[in-house]
Amino acid sequence: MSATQHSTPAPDAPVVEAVSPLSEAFRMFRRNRPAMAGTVVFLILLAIVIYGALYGGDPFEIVWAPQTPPGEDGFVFGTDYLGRNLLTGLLTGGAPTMVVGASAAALSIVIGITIGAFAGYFGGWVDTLLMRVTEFFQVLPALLFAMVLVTLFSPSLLTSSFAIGIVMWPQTARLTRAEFLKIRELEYVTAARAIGARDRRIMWRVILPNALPPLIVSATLTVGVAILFEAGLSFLGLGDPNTMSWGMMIGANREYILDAWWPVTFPGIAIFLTVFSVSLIGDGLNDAFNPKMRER
Amino acid sequence: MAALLEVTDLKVEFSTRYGDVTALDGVSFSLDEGETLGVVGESGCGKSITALAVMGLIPAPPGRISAGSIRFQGEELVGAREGRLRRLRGRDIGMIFQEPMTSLNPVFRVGDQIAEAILLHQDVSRTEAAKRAIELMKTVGIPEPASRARAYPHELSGGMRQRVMIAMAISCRPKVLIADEPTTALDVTVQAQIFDLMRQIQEDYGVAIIMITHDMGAIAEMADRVAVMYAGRMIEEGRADAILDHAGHPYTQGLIACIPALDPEVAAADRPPPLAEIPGIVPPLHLLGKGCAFAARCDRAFAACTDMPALKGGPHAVACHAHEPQQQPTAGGA
Amino acid sequence: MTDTLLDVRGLSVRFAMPRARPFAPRRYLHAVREVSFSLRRGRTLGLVGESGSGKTTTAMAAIRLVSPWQGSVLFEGQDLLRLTPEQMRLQRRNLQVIFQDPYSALNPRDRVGAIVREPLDLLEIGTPDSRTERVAELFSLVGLRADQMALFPHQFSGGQRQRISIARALATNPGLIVCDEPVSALDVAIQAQILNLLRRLQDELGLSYLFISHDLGVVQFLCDDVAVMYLGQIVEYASRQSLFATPRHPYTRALLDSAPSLERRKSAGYRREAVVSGDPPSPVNIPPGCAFAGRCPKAAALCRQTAPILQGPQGQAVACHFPA
Amino acid sequence: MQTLGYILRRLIYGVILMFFVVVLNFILIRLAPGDPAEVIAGDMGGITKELLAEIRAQYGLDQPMTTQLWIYLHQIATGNLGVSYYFDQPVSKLIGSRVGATILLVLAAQVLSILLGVVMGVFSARKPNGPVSAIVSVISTVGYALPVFWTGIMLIILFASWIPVFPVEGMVSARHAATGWLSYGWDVARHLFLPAFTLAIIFLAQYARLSRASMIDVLGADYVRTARAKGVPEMRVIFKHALRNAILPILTVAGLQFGNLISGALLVETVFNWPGMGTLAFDSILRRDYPTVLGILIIGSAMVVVANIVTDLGYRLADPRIRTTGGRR
Repeated sequence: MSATQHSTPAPDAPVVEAVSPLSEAFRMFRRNRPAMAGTVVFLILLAIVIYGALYGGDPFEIVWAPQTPPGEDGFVFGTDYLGRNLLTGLLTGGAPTMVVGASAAALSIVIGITIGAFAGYFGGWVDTLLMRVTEFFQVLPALLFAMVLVTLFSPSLLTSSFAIGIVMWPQTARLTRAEFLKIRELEYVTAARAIGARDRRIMWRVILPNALPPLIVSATLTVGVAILFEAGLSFLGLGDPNTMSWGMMIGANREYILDAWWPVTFPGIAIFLTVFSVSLIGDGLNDAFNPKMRER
Repeated sequence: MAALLEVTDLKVEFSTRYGDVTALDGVSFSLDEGETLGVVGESGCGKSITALAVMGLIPAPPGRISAGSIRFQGEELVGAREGRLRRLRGRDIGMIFQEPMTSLNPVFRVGDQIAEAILLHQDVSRTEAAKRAIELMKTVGIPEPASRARAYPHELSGGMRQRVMIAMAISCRPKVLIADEPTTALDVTVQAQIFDLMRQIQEDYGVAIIMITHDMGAIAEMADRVAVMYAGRMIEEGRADAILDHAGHPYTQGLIACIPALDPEVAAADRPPPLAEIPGIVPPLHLLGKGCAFAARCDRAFAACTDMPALKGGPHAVACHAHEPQQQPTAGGA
Repeated sequence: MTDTLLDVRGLSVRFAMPRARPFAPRRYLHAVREVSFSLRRGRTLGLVGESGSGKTTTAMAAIRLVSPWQGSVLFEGQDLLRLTPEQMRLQRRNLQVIFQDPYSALNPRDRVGAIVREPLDLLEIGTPDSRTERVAELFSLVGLRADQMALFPHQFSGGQRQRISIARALATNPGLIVCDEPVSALDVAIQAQILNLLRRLQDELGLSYLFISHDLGVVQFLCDDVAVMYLGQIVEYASRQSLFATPRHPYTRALLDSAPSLERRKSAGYRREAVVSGDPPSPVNIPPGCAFAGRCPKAAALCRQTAPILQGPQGQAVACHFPA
Repeated sequence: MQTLGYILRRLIYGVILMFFVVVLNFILIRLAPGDPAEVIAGDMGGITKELLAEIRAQYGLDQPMTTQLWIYLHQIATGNLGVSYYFDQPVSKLIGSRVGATILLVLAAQVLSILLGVVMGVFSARKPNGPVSAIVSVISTVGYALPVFWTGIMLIILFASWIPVFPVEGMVSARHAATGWLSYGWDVARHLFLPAFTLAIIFLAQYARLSRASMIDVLGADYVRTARAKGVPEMRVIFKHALRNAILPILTVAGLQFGNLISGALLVETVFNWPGMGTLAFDSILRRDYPTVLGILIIGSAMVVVANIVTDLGYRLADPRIRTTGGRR
């Protein structure tokens, strides 16, 4: 609540500065230390991944004796079971993870928001039909279905993104629908109709912006899950075989873990750090959008 | 004779993102056995905080009672151990709330919820407690109590749920019943039923009631004495008639005058005259200054109002610099 | 030329309930049943009743924000229920609403200036520049400052938000404004400010209000005619003067007896005469006969069998077999 | 009675869902590039012309699509999930020998994560700004971000070489093959611990978060204040009045998590060589043994359907509001 609130005009009253809910949330976010730490870590990782993708070198090249421990012979992270430089792998292996993670998340968010918005806004048979479809996709074990899709259409960055996106949208759809159902009942939506707004405007200009806070939080988490998904697929050997990725490094070296711990440990830490920083950002956004939770 | 409940100089503070704010300041009142004290004011004036403070239910943190005393039958409750307060709650001091819709636990049967209150404070068997719960439901006017006891809250109407709340609150024959806006969420015909029930219960049980409300009509009908609150302070206190007919504080006067009351004259008029207004709104707690909190809205404010006026003036006390205690209508005084 | 602005005939609204099981017959919640009333230009008609009486649904159906099931709504002689969606949308400039909850009636993401301007933009009224001027004019009309236009709803108090709602409703110069309990969420002191404002605006702009309220005091202050609703029907339809002086329906009587009043003093030993007991029946299973019979002190066998029809002289019609 | 009718309706709906899963399978095989017969035969090397002809005849591949679909549906409905040409065995038999291990793993992980998650959530909700709450939220953020297969590998390294108290591979030790139920059960339990724990970590994190939020919400509810106002001791307020309500959203999510649990189990089984459907699915995918993979997809979906019905029933038991109105969620 702002300071001066008189119902009768007071000409000498100070002009209050406009505070939009969004800028308020942004200010909350910046004050949240874990979230800012997450943001910084993520930006650093992103910079490393971009650098690696441009100048990282060939991660498949065999350069030294297999399973050289970290720090020996000038190999900071050591070499893997074939004698490939782990540093090169770590530098270049983030790109497919992040690209697939981001594009799969984007796909699933677009599908999820569209389906959820139509179901929640129109209700009735539209809702029934769309929710049945959503339930159908939730019944399929996601990873297994993604594996089938990827193998059927031969693994590549594109198929991975598509397969992961297609199995992940139901959660976003449910959330969007729930928000739409809730907001649809609010008086400002009726007010919009009363002043002559059409359905399209109400859906996308009135309800969606108000549904965004939880959707943004969930989208952030979706990115994290998509990254884990990509890592899982690559770990199983179902990623793009021509592109080195962190998950693939773990999968390739997992037969030899009892001889050499490092080729699986470092890529795992890289994946963990990425997802961890993303979910810190998600938590921070959540707190920023729901200041009530903090004041309790 | 000492009062049943004696609250003196109660101060409650909350830590918020604006820093510490004082939600209650210097609140004093007493409650005698069998009487009804009405606490009235707009939202945000500290009425509910007062009730929670008496119950020992101020959420801490962020809130705390930072000064003052609450004596129940001579026993100090401020700083008392939680276990002691817990035994008083529900047994000696019962409470009913504003929202009967959400105040009952949705996953338990209403009969069990009443029986729980009995089991907590009385040494009776489960079957006995269940039996008494049904009797109580009959007392508060719930038809077919035996079958309704097995109902879940969502299967009852708002009025019925508030009756269940009352049954629960009086299950151990408390000496004090705190009713926090008990009818605000209900329709008028149901409100009338609940008021009648509460007065009936007061006559039968001799329970003293603290009735928190924003509705002067409810005060007229229910209260013996009235405390008017504004911005965390008591600004006027006295017998109900005295306050309704001869309000001393400009805020109280405004509160009474701005009600669109049912009045044959108004109804007959071709165009009823405009209502009296109190300009502005209740100031937020974190912006309270040193002076009278009402001064900014008051047409009688003058230089002295930059100092906090004290609540003074015998049986009908007023906290206003502009108020001159006239001859008090003490004829029927206590 | 008649001065009847809105004429509602036989309006019914029902909502489909979820089926108990697949292929079970659909059940309906009958929110509004065969309601007829009319509103004169420049006057206020009050719809009074308790929660669940269908007063809000009636008003919303009358301006097609809820789809009616049956009936007709003549606005300036034109049946609103026969308009195409686009025709109806354009007609909205003449039909506006002020909502109950000042906290949810304004989109929290928009600046209040944009909120008040939106109807002008959507219905393409005036030029962009004239719209800006109009918004400033509206702000001062409802007692707000022009420099507050850039603020967001959460920066205002409840009463101020209600003023913004009123400004939005006034923007298109509508003939009819539906006021859906516009003061019930406000504190009494603020309530008086808003009621006086609505009165002043009516006098100055010649507005017509369809005013929904559960508070008889508010209705007495603002309305010219009053329709008392119970379980989706009008049970008494009278001018303000006769309704408050001589209520004829037992339910109206009960409402008046239950309403809080400063005159009913505990100190004077006031005891209410037996007020109606219990709750209204469910709008899903409407009993035969008079819907109020189960709670009515005067109910006879006839009342439980035959539903009374709204009848009586103009300005004092009542639906009761045994009116006062 | 009402509940019985409800179960029946849910079962019918489940069958309809399964019908669409089967149709999806059918479409997937047809979508795959190449001759369907060769796709079905899979990567078994040296496919004979006779075998291909046999497959064509069996699946009716020379007939119109609708007939093919009909044949396929008929097969599935009679419990025939096809033949794995790699193992030269009926798929149903292959899966049948594996499904028990997966169910054991999934249920163990589910129970473990819900129990621990709820306990963590409840204790952190009591003081949302206290140290317990901080630790729990760190644990849940970390747990959420751990790639499950990598956690498994790290645990193997830890328990294989440093603290060898739990077996890190398989489901039974060879020497325990036949030494009575009790010692067999103990042996399986010891083998189960690491995979179940690994799988539980991710879900534990989610349940802890969820129950924390849900509990904070419920502790602020009016009926909790009512309970306190009637003098209910704090522990009883939390565990009787609040928890019973706070558990409801957890039940909903638990139902939705089963699909993800099965996905996670797939990775965990591969890491720990747990002889369940996951390892079978992995092996079959690598060999392009589609009849087996699709069979697993069908059985996995069926497991989710059943789990959803069970959680819905649990929800109905826990929430009287659902029971009487008959609505779903």
